[in-house]
Amino acid sequence: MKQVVSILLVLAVGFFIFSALYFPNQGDSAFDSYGEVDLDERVSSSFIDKNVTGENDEVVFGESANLEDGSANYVTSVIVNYRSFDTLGEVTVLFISAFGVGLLLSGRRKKQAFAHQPNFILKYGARLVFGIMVIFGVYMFSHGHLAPGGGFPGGAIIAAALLLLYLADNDFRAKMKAFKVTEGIAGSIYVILGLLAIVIGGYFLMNFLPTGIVGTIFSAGLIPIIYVLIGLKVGSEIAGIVDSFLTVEVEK
Amino acid sequence: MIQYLSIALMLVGIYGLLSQRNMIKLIVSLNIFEIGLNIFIVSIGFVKDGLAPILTSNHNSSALLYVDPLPQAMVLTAIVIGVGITALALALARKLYKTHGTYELDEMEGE
Amino acid sequence: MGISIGVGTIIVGLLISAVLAYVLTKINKTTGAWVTVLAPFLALAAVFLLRDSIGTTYSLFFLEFELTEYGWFFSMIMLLVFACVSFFNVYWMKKMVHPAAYNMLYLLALTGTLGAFMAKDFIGLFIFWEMIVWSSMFIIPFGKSRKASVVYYAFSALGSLAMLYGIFYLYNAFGSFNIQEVLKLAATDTTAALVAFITIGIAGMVKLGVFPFHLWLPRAHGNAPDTFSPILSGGLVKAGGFAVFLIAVVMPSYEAFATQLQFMGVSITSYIFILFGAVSIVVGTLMAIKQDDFKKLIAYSSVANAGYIIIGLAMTDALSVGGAFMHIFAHALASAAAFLAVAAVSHRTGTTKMSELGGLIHRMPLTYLVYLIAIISMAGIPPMAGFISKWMLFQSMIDNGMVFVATAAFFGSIGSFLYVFRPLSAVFLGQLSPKHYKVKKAPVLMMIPMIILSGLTVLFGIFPNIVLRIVSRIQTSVGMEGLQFDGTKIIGSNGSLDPTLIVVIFGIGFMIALVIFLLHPKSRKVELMDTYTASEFIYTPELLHYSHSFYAPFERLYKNAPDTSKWYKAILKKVSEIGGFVSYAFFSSKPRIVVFWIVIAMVALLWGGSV
Amino acid sequence: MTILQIVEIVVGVAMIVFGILAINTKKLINSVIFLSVISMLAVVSFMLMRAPDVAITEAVIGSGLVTAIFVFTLYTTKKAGEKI
Amino acid sequence: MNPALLIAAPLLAAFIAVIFKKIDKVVLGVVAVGNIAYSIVMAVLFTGATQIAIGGFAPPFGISLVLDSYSLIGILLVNVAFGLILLMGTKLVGRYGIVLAVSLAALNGIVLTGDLFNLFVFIEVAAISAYIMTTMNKQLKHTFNYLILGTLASGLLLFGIAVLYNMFGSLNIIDIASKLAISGVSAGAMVLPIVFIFAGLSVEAKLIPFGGWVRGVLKKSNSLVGPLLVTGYAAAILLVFGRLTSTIFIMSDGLKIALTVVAVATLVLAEFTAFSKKNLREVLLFSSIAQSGLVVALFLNGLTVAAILVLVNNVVSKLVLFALSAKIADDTGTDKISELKGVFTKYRVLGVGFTIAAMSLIGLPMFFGFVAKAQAVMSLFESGNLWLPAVILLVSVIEGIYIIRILTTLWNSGKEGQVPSKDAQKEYKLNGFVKVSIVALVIGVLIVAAGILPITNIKEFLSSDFLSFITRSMGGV
Repeated sequence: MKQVVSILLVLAVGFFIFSALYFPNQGDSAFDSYGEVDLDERVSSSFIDKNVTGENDEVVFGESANLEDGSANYVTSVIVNYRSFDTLGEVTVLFISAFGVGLLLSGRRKKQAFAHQPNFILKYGARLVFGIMVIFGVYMFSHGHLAPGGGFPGGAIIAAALLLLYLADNDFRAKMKAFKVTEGIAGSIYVILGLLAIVIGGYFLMNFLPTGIVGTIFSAGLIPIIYVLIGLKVGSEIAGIVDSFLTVEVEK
Repeated sequence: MIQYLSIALMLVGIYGLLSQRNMIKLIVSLNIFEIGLNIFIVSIGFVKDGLAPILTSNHNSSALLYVDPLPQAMVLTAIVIGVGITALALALARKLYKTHGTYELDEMEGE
Repeated sequence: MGISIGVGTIIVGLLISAVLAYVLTKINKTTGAWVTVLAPFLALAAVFLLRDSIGTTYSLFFLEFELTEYGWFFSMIMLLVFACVSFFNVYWMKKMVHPAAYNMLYLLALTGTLGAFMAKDFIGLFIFWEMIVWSSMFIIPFGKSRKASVVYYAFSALGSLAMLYGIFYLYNAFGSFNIQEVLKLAATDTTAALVAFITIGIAGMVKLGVFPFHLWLPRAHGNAPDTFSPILSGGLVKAGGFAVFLIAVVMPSYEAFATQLQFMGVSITSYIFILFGAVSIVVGTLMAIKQDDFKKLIAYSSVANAGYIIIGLAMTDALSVGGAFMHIFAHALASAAAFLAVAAVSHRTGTTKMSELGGLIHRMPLTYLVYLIAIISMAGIPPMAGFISKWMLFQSMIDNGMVFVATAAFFGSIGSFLYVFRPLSAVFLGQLSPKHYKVKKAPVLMMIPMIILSGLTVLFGIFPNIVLRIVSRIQTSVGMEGLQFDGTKIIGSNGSLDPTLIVVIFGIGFMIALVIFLLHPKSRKVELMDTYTASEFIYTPELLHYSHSFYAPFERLYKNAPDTSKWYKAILKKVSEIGGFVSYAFFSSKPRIVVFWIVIAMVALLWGGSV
Repeated sequence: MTILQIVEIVVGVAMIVFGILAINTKKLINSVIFLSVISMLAVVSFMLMRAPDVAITEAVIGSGLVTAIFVFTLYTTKKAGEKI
Repeated sequence: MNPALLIAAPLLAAFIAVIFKKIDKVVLGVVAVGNIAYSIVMAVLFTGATQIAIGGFAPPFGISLVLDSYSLIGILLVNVAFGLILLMGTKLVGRYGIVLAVSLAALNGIVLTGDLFNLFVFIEVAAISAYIMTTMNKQLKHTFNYLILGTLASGLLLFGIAVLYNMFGSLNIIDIASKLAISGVSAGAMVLPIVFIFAGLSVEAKLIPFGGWVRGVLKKSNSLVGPLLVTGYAAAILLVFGRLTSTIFIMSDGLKIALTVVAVATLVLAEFTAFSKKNLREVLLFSSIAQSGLVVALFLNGLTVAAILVLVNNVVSKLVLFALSAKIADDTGTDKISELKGVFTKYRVLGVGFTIAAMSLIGLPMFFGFVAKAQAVMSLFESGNLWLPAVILLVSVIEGIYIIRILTTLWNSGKEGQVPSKDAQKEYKLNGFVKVSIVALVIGVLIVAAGILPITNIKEFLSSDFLSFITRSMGGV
């Protein structure tokens, strides 16, 4: 009975959503249907041409230089430059929820013991993979402005590497204090950079470093720096979460 | 097409929230809802025959047709927020499990 | 003195003395209480002296006052009551938990009434009106009941918020807060007049305690501290008369509703008000007869008397309005005196339950006399002031041919004999309860105000024209016909009344009765417990008390009449139940239930939006 | 209808089916696994919509990490001797 | 003056505090005081409405903060409320200093931001901090409930925002509003995003039937979390409501009626519920839900000024009432009204503060609440609405009844039917109530002052532009 009611309700909501979005009864719904989007009507067209602050017609990979934003990856340029403030909020979300998880699952903790003792090969193999993963993660967040990826997945990969160590070695326990310090410092530098921008350029979180040629590694001004900070921060936060979840409270 | 299905996936998530009373199931439902929402948002930015929004040596000019990067940025944010909330919810669930010995909300004693 | 006395000065003075009373009471309780005695007296003198400057406007910071004829009249009544009652405060200081707060709030209530009567604009009126409400609301729980204060506030809030609705409605319609101006304008617009009449009328009815808003009276009056009951009954309640006067007379309601269906010489709207008045006379009388508690009895009698007042005001002819004013005045004096007598009794015996009292005439003869005069006036027997007002009201009713209302009014008058006689016999006559053998006379300071009030009642019963001339001037000041006099005679529509002559005749009759009484052989005194039945002594004095089941046969007649308080209780219970349901249904700790409501609401909104 | 559109529909329908399965299945661990499958399918759909950044993030964070902490939660709260 | 500092400073504080754990309370205190000072300075130096771009990208493209008299009121309210709550509940902060700092940043962000997606992010930050804070009450089941509902709500909000972005290609609120005006999108097309945004915000704004989480979470909350959620959070969310309704909510008649019905139903039903409750915090809780309903109803009818006044009154008086109630409950172990008879006879200053706040809440004249109520009723009359003032005034009667019930019980110790006496008094012991008393008293004085000032010339006040009135009285232009 309850299920039937739930299904009916959900169907009712679905009916209204679909009828409002795709079958408008009066005039045009103004809702662009899937794929039929004209970017020129959206703010994003300026993000693609990178002409929010100045005049710029075309960005050419490897040629255009000193634009308002030097990232070849448009998503990165939106995240770290045009809408950097959102990203600050976003890392705060992760920061605060990691902190909350830590608070909830606090107390003297020990690692959750697994039923099977991992063998030698697994143990040391994992360490090897750990190194590779960390390098990959660092690569990812330092090349966020050129290739897909960026700080968030990069940081998560580093955390995943740590997770691997946790799983592969029953005795392993990372030093959480170090992660806390990393996350705090990374976050602080992010905010301080933003505040510095007020002093230098008059706007909070402004990209005050010069941007090079689009498509080169040192091309996007602050973007790589911030993405590295985000990567470190996200990595240490997720590591904190993983640590909290992989440990249990010590019974008194 | 995927847009319609993403809305349907959101509705499946809401259905889960409506019908389930197990904490883990509720968190799963919430995640399903969020995934549906994320796909919906990305689909908003999709342009037919558009390129992935990255300048590369192959697609080296902004004059080409790209998909909208802004919804993608939004979704990136939404995913990370979702993880934060899921982690918090699971921590709560674990804590509650410890005191009540169950994940079923209806079986928990007290108010 | 450089300061000229004006309304502003009086209000500020009272506010300062309120603070002063608080501070002084903290230091010394009696000193503080004396402030509450002095302040009303000074204010009384000041307002009396302002008689010549009626019509002047005063301003105090942002508030504007205008001394009108009727404002002055009401203020005088109020100050008289406050001044007299405040003597009692001195004796009550030791009995209070918050004496300082009591004294302060007491004076604030006085300030509130004066401000309300003299306010020039509606905002001032409302501010002071609410000041009366909350100052008395905080005093009432110092008595026996916390609930009474909540009930009092509930009704008062209903009234004052109705009034607020009316005020803003009128402001929106006419762009002004000025009372006189707005009410004159409202009379030209039937809808606005109707809104004003109903909203402000409700405020007045609540304060007066007219049915169906009468329930707070017995609770508040019955449970308030003994010194505050006379204020409530004699003073604050009369502010309701003021509000009704504003919309019935100052706003010429007969003009405003001239286009309405006319009924017995008044418009249907006014007639409905009159009907409520009639009902409250009946209800008040019947309920008063039932009461065992002395204070509740007088409270219900106030309900009945409020009925007369509202009938008089709503009929809006010269005689009826004059009668209503006289009644406001007479009843203020009488009920204050009666409550003071109760307070004196309570001060000496510690109770106000009639079944526990009896025979106090031997111990407190003067109090007995005061009470006697008060109830005679309330019952409307010559030669007291209450008689004059009732006579005028009856005249007017018969004039307009209001048979039903007149019947109710006559019933009330006869019923009042019943209920005023009961406490008289139960408290003062009969045998003294053994508990009270050692009761002493009321203290001198208590006697002063009681005698003043009784004296005035008698005085204005004999020479009512002193008051009625003022009333006549009020009437002409608001643009209606004044009362007619001929020497000591009051000219009614179908006959005239010469109170002085009546007093003379009455005096002769009284003398004859006195002579007969004195010639009659003395009866032997029997003590209450000096009896036995079936050769057993009885030790419970209550059962032997002859006011026990005093009107039992009569009460049985209307035992099953509907109880109004049940209606309100039912409403509040419903509110509570809905609240409980909301809390249970919507504020669940189960996510799925709340999600259910969210989804339902969204479907409803989406549906509503697409309509 | 191009092949990509067919893939889109298949992925979408599969997600809904797995969604219903995840909600209605009895065992919690299955529920979590189905969620992980949905997440993976979402990655595919992101790729189809030319969103590589989102796809990578969803793969690493949404699919990997979330599943991991779900599983750890279930693992740490399982009763002795019970299989998750 | 860059308002971004109001957000950046608490965030920086939080990040620093995570490195140096020991100083988190100090940092939090400094930031709270700094934010108050900074917002006051901003209010004083305020010259005119501007949008401040973040990152140097002009408004429709980048994120911008809106600085106008509306958001100024918001930040003043939020920061001052936060500061006072912190002052009263310093001892309870414990390990939650970082969370509090983040929530302060988020609240400022919610009030200031002019960008829809940014709004979503800040609402999430605020919500997550709220989830974590409510774990302080040890009512984890209810926190879980809150978390699920809050997350669903922000999902709905995000859906609405996404639809709006699709329709208008922009996330900036002002930009969308201007595009709405030009493009002539029909009201029918706006129904879907409006309903989703409304639903999303209503969960946080606690409207019935959306805010089901609130009772469980707040009825046992301590004197830090409870007041913060009831005042700061409510203020921020309701102000967002106002900003959205006055800009992008182009409603069809049917939708407007439907939304108003929800708001008014909240007002009425929540007052009924408050009336039926016996515990101090629960009563106040439902009373603030009712006030939220009233504020939203006023916003929906386009009466921004009245709504803000009611909101300010509610925040200020609830701040005192809820903090004192929670304080009493923390120390005596109960907040059942009948078990707290005569508690104010010992703590008179507390009582006076409580009484003033309560009377302002009911809307008695000479208190700020009257000004708010007068403005609400008056402006409703002006807009030709005759039934809503009647509803507002009728529910004020009910509100008055339960508030007076509380006041008379808490001031008088005796049993029903007896004259209160000193002997019958129960002994109550409150710890460190001095700070609370001072705060309560100061706010009380402010309430009275703010209540008398406007009625000095009520006619001008009612007809004047309130925002200019406020800025004038704050010393601005």
